[in-house]
Amino acid sequence: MWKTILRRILIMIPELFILSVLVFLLAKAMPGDPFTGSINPRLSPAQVHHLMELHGLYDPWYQQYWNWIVHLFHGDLGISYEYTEPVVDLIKQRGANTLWLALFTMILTYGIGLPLGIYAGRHEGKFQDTLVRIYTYVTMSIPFFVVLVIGIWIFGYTLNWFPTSGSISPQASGLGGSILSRLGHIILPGLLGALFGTVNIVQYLRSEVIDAKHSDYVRTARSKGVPMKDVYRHHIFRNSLLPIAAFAGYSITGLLGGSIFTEMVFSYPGMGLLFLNAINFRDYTVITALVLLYGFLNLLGTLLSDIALSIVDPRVRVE
Amino acid sequence: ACSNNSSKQSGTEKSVSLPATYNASGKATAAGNNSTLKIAEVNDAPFTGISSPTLASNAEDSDVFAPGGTQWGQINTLFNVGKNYKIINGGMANQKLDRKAKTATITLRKDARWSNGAKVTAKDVEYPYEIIGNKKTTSQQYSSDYAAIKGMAAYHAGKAKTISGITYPDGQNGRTVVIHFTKMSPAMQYEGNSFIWASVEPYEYFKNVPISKLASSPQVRKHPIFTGPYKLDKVVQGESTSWSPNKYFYGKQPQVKHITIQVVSSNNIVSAFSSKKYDFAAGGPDIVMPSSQYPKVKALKSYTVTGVPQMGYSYFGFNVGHMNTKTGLNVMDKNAKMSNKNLRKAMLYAVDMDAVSKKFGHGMTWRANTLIPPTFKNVYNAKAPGFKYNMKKAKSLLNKAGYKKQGKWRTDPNGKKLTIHFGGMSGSAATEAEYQYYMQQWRKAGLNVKMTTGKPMEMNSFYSTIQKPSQNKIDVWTGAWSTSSEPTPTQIYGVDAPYNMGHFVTKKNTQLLNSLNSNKAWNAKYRAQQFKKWQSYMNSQAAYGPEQFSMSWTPVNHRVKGYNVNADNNNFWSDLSLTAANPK
Amino acid sequence: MKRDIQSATDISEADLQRLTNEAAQEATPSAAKIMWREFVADKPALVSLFLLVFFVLFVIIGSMFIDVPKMMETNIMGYYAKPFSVQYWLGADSGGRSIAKELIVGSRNSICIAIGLTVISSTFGICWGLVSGYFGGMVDLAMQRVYDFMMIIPMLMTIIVIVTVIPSYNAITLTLILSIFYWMGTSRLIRSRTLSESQKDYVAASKTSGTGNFKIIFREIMPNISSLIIVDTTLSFAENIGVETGLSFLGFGLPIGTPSLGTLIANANDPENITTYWWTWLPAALEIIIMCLAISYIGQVMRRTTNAAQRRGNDKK
Amino acid sequence: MNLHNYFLTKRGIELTNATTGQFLDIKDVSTAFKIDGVYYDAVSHVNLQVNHDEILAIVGESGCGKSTLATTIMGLHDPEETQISGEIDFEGTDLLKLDEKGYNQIRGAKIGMIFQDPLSALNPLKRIEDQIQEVMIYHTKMTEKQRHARVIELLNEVGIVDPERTAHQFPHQLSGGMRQRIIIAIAIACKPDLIIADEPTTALDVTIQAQILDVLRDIQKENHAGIILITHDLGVVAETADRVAVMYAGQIVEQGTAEQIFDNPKHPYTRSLLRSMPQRNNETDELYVISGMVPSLQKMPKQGDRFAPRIPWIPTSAHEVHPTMHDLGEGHLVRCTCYQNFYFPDQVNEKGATEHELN
Amino acid sequence: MSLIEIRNLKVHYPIRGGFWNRVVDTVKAVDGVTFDIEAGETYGLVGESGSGKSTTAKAIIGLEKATSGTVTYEGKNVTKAENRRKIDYNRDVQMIFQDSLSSLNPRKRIEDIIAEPLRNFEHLSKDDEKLRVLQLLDIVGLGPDSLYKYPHQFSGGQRQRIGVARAVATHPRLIIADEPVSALDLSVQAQVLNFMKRIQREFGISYLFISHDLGVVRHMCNNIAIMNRGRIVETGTRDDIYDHPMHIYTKRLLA
Ligand SMILES: Nc1ncnc2c1ncn2[C@@H]1O[C@H](COP(=O)(O)OP(=O)(O)OP(=O)(O)O)[C@@H](O)[C@H]1O
Ligand SMILES: Nc1ncnc2c1ncn2[C@@H]1O[C@H](COP(=O)(O)OP(=O)(O)OP(=O)(O)O)[C@@H](O)[C@H]1O
Ligand SMILES: [Mg+2]
Ligand SMILES: [Mg+2]
Repeated sequence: MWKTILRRILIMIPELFILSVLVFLLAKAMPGDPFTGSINPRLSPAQVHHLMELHGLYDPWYQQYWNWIVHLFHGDLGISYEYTEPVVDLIKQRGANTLWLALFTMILTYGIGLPLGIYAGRHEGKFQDTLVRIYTYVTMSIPFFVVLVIGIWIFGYTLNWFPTSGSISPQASGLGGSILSRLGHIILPGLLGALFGTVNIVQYLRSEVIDAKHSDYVRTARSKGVPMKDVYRHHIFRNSLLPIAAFAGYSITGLLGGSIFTEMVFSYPGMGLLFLNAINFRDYTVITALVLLYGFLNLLGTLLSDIALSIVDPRVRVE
Repeated sequence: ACSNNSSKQSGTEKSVSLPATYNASGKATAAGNNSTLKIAEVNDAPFTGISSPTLASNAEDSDVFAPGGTQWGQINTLFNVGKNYKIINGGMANQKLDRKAKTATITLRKDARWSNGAKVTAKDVEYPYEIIGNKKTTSQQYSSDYAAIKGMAAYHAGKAKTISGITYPDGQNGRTVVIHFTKMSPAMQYEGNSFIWASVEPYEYFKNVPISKLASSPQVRKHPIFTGPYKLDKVVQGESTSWSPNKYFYGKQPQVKHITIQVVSSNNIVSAFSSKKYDFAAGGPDIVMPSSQYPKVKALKSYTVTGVPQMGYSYFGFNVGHMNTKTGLNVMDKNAKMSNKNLRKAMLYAVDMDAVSKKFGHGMTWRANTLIPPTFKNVYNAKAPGFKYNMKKAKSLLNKAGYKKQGKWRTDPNGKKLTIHFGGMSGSAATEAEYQYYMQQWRKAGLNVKMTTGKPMEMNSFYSTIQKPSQNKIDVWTGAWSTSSEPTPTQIYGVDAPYNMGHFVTKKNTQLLNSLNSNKAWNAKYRAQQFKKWQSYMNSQAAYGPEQFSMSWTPVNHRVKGYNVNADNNNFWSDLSLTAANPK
Repeated sequence: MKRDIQSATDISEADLQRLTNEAAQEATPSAAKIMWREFVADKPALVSLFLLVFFVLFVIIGSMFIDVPKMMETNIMGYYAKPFSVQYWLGADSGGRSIAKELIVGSRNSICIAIGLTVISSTFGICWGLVSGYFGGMVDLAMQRVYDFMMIIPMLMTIIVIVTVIPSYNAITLTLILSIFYWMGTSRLIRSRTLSESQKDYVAASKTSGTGNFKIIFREIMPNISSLIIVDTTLSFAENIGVETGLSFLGFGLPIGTPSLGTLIANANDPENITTYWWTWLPAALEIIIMCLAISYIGQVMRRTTNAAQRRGNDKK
Repeated sequence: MNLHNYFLTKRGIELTNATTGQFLDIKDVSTAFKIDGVYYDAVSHVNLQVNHDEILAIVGESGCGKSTLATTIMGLHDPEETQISGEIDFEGTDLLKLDEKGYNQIRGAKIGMIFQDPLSALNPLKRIEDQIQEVMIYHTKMTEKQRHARVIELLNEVGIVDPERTAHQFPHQLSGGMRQRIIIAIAIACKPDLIIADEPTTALDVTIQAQILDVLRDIQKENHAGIILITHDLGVVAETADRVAVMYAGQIVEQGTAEQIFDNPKHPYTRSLLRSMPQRNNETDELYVISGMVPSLQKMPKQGDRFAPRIPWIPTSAHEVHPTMHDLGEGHLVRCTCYQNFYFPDQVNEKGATEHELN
Repeated sequence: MSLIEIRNLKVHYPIRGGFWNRVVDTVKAVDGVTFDIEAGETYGLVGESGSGKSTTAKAIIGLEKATSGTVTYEGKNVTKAENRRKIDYNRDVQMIFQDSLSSLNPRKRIEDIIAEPLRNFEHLSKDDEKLRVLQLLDIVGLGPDSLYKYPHQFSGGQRQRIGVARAVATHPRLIIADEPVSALDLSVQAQVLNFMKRIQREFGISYLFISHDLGVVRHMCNNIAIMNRGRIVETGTRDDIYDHPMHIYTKRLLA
């Protein structure tokens, strides 16, 4: 088991390496540089030249890449041109925000999705099932951002129930106050995100439950005289829930991807917004760091899922 | 204390006139003043969070840290400003220029203190120059003008540890600083000039941080100190700042007990105002409220819209030359596609900027008539006619200049096919609709105009194309230019100006520009006259055509008293008060 | 001793035609017929199908009659014109452009992108999955590595970066860029099915009958997973319609001169516009919803056709 | 050589043990499935009895309704998709009248069932021990410890070598034979009176098959349970069964002791079936083939002998219009009168003597 | 000379695992099998599940690569794929599979299924091909109406007969039948066995007949080999094996 994990991690390294080269080259290929467009009457071309030199932007790409990767190994992702701040610090700040949001969304997603999927599967073909399926179809068909914009308009502005921008209210004070305020800021985006995230879970779980319901081991359980509700509890739920729970690792990556939309609509200063901003300002260091980080998280997610699955499912367990 | 001075301009048709001030009816109340003044910073990205004006490079930062200064955009500022942005006495320091000795003497007032209680010293006045000129600095402020300070060039090159031209007659911890120049400029009398840095940096507080690391230090990011009426309570990185009165402030104590400034995206700002989340938008004379939102905001019952003309304008640029990379000087090409003055003029006459402004600007923008924004009342040439829409004239100009129609399009005077490439940065739907309109009009005049890449260009691609020393991809473009409070246009239209991207150079132009800061120009009248002359000259050459002026505007909630963004109000924060505990 | 098999029977050439005819009459309905029967049995799906086909035709034919550059011209007078007027049935946007016309051309563009994307990515994914699953071993291992690598690439971000790198991109380049990132799901699905399908004896039978590998892959295995392919393609088509809209919303979709459902829906980027200028985005949003719902319905019916046990359209006796 | 004797020699003398009290009486049971909204009988009008200490084998072609009958007894059908009529008298209660709760008290406790596919019949995510204990939790008041002891005991009983270890394993870690033993252990955990074994050996190897049958026999001897053994393998039947019921197309066509069925088969179907088995003494001959196919549920004729189409050379007049069971004495029952006139086409001349000939 | 001679055939499957996915172990599915099949005879291969019967069959026909050992067909070594191609081995040796449903491509009509080897090995005109298919169907007792049907429309026995028809389409000399009747009902099984015997009689085909049903094997085979764990533990004529089993494993199997 440990060996498998270790091997997976070793395989990850070349993948990350290729990704890093790719990302680096792509970022460099973007037209412009961090200093174009910052038309400042006081910023002379000499000064721009000076800054470009200072940041090694005239070096050939492999040289730049090499410097970058060497620093990377020292945990230094460089300095953001736009924020003149170490990228690591920047990502720490924004990453924490995105992480909270993602975590909360995930909790909600599973909190809503699991019961709904089970419910639909249990009442397959009945009225309740039809309702749930209509919900999934409709949600699937609406673009995510439309839901976000409509959501913020109704609940944020018209009803004024939730804050509409930022991650914490400036007035929040004290530890309790700030935690509450942070929570307040992620409830609406989290809920809307969850509304979306559930669709897959509900559909998958529903068919899992239906499959399990007709499986032979359920028949065996019934032949033991186990009442139906216990059959659901001990056999059907467990067996159809576990694989889904194990796939949570994958869904983190999905959440992070969707966070770009959420953060944009809710002006929520997370990594997604940071990325969009970095694209506009050609903030290479931030772009490369973020893409690499997301790639790493994707890897981590798959790895976690695999590990979780092998723990949860004895059949996959490697002895 | 506030003059109700509206910014109505003559010369062009401007449909809306807005007050620069707002005063709520009723009295300020204790409940109101003890509550929180909520200010929205309209920006689509989180702010950078560099509180030091020397290191900051964008407007958002100076907005969210504004309560640390006496006015919008004036953090830790040394001087008070009078009409026309002229430096006057009465601020944290007074300035005395000695033309003969070529010195500027800056004297701090006795009670000037930082918000942590420390005294503001002469070293604090000098330290910004060290930061700006440092070899490893992240500051983007250094320009050739600073070389006028004795010893600055040596320091900037890393040859000297200190700047020899800055001296302290009563010691580093004293109150006086004398700056020695190699030459003096009339611009030094105005705020925002590029010779004398107008704010202080807390040397004692910063001294343990290397200048190269200053921008990311907690002293700048997390716990900065200020000299203004408010002290920073908390900064939520990228999102918001909160403030309370600074008891060490030398001037009039502010009345409002709490201020928060929070970033709001431009998409959401109107909704935010309609649900009364904010009292007004941050930025004072530089607010970036989109003009397309004006009609909706105007309709809000509990807000009154205030505004002042922006310190900037948009323009049409024509590519008439290139930059000699060896000498660093711009050169006009006689044979450039756009070198014909009449062609350029015709193109400017062919677009109806009045109509465009009316439809897209909702009265928040209006046709520009010169290349100096009207906010500089003393030097702005209000009488310049500009290029009022006249398609007939456009056509006749073209005909006269020999651009004859052959088939569908006009050819150049030599009978060769003429295709003009228009470049514009992508932006809102409205900007892009404007581009479409321009092209339509030019085509109506018979010119075959195409967009350079077939569509609006992304900002970075646009600038990397146009900033090349020599390029033929973009023949005409629209750009925007914002000025500091000292409007000398050398940086954009000068012979060695890198931002003279159309490479327009004439003897007369150079002469006029030089005259703006010549010795004679210490005479304000002469200076204003030369400014106006220059504006007329530029219009006559039409190498750069004025496009639009616009307003900086914001709704102000009806609980706010004493809102006044006029340039000569040096007590913006202290004058504010509130009549109710929540936005009305 | 050894007799020829040919002589073991006595069917004359003359009988051949008759027998063939007889056999043809007994023949089972083709897959298309079964599918059609399924649609007839499920009325909502039939309606969806008609709606979709009609709509796609309408949009494609309709857009032929629209002069796109002219349509995209700014008409200052029509700035945010309200809907239901003679000139602007569905109102106009900030450039005074007719929403109705934009909707038709935009739908065409979006549908074409979705179709292109689906065709390219599905074809690639199917081939990848088939080859990888059929050959197994080192081939599979190598191909899976590529797959793994593609999976770790943060898709949205990388697409955004590529879009900014490419100097002048249009609907076609956008489709190609997106295709790079949308084949993996299909390939995975097809691979796992191919793996199990390759284990089946009919593949071994084909091999012993002397059929070549690629012929086995595409003529034997592929028809057997065709149902999976059809369903997957249908569903990814529904999904792909939405892809471009998301990018357009973020400002990395199609350029403004090229209308699409995404650029139209992106008008809803501002809570105020949602209500004030509802006509700029609502029709496009509704269109997407209805289209996706219709496609989901159709996909469901197709899935049913492929699973004999669930068929409804059985000829009842 | 006598076919029955051939099998008998293997079985030894158990056959002679007299059967005792009957406790399961299936009376006129029909089970119909809903297909496209119409109900079709998969099992029609079946009458069967099972006694203690008896193995009743149900044989018949695939799809003739054996499993359906078994699941009907267990009450495992989805009531919304099936229609069941008749009466199943089990130790005095009519099973078909029980509600879910009442049934749950019988399932597992009084009736145990063994399923065909040993892999899918076990929950892949639960340890063997938990799956065996589950049945005890619902039907006994045993403590955790007692249950564990019983699990070990059971595993021993079904012939698992290392019970402690196996108890802790997951189904996928066991071989097919071992899994099938686990299922048997579950079925007998509460010492049920009736064990239904639905093709318990089809998925298994020849060698393991025999072992499993041995286990079943041992269990039965010990518990005095009645066993319904469902199979289509005549060899297995001959080896194990006391009585045999032959099913064809949802109906019982012949029923009797193993001797009666193997030595003296009456119904044309039974006889055809026995004749199509490869036998040692006629290896060069062609095997007998029953022509035609079993009609599908929907195409089942409403009246007449269901086997008639497959013996077209027997005139319609020989069949009954509504075939009933005829008692031939000593519990040997056969459906329809056609058996009296039945002969194999290749034995026309010896019409009357065919039966003897075969034996 | 026998029709086909198998000498010391081994098929080992590597088990990959460990850190670098190296081969850590091998499954010796077939571990040194030797036997001959004479022309026209039926050779039985018996053994319990997993003893390597199918693997042997696959190695002989070339679906599985032999790790070592040789297969000699009519005196020519056909262990390597290119050698098989040179002489018409692939055409002369055909296979019938256990699972009749899965061995017939469910998406193809019977006509195409039976014609497949014809199309690969013999290039006939359309009409000739159809005629041949009809003849083949006739041989296995199926009417021309089957031509356009799909496999799932047939009963198990009919399907297995279609498999037989496909196998004999190219006039093979040897047919490898891997448990051809194990999945069939008793009465259907009889049908298929009858056909196999008939075809053998008529065309002199040899069979390698794999089964675990002793009754069936005895009915079909002249010579029998008993396999256990990849090795042949006993060979002999039918009577030898059934009447005087020598090996303990054979005895257990027969018990
Ligand atoms: N749930 C069901 N719905 C509809 N028809 C069914 C259902 N279950 C079984 N049948 C049909 O009922 C008939 C009897 O099936 P059953 O499974 O009882 O046969 P069997 O004798 O057990 O066959 P086998 O030996 O293959 O297990 C078959 O024709 C079958 O197709
Ligand atoms: N591709 C493979 N990889 C690894 N092991 C295999 C593979 N194929 C077969 N084996 C193993 O080889 C051994 C022999 O398998 P084979 O299928 O030849 O047995 P068999 O005698 O045909 O059994 P059955 O009666 O179940 O068909 C088994 O232990 C099996 O697990
Ligand atoms: Mg059954
Ligand atoms: Mg096998």
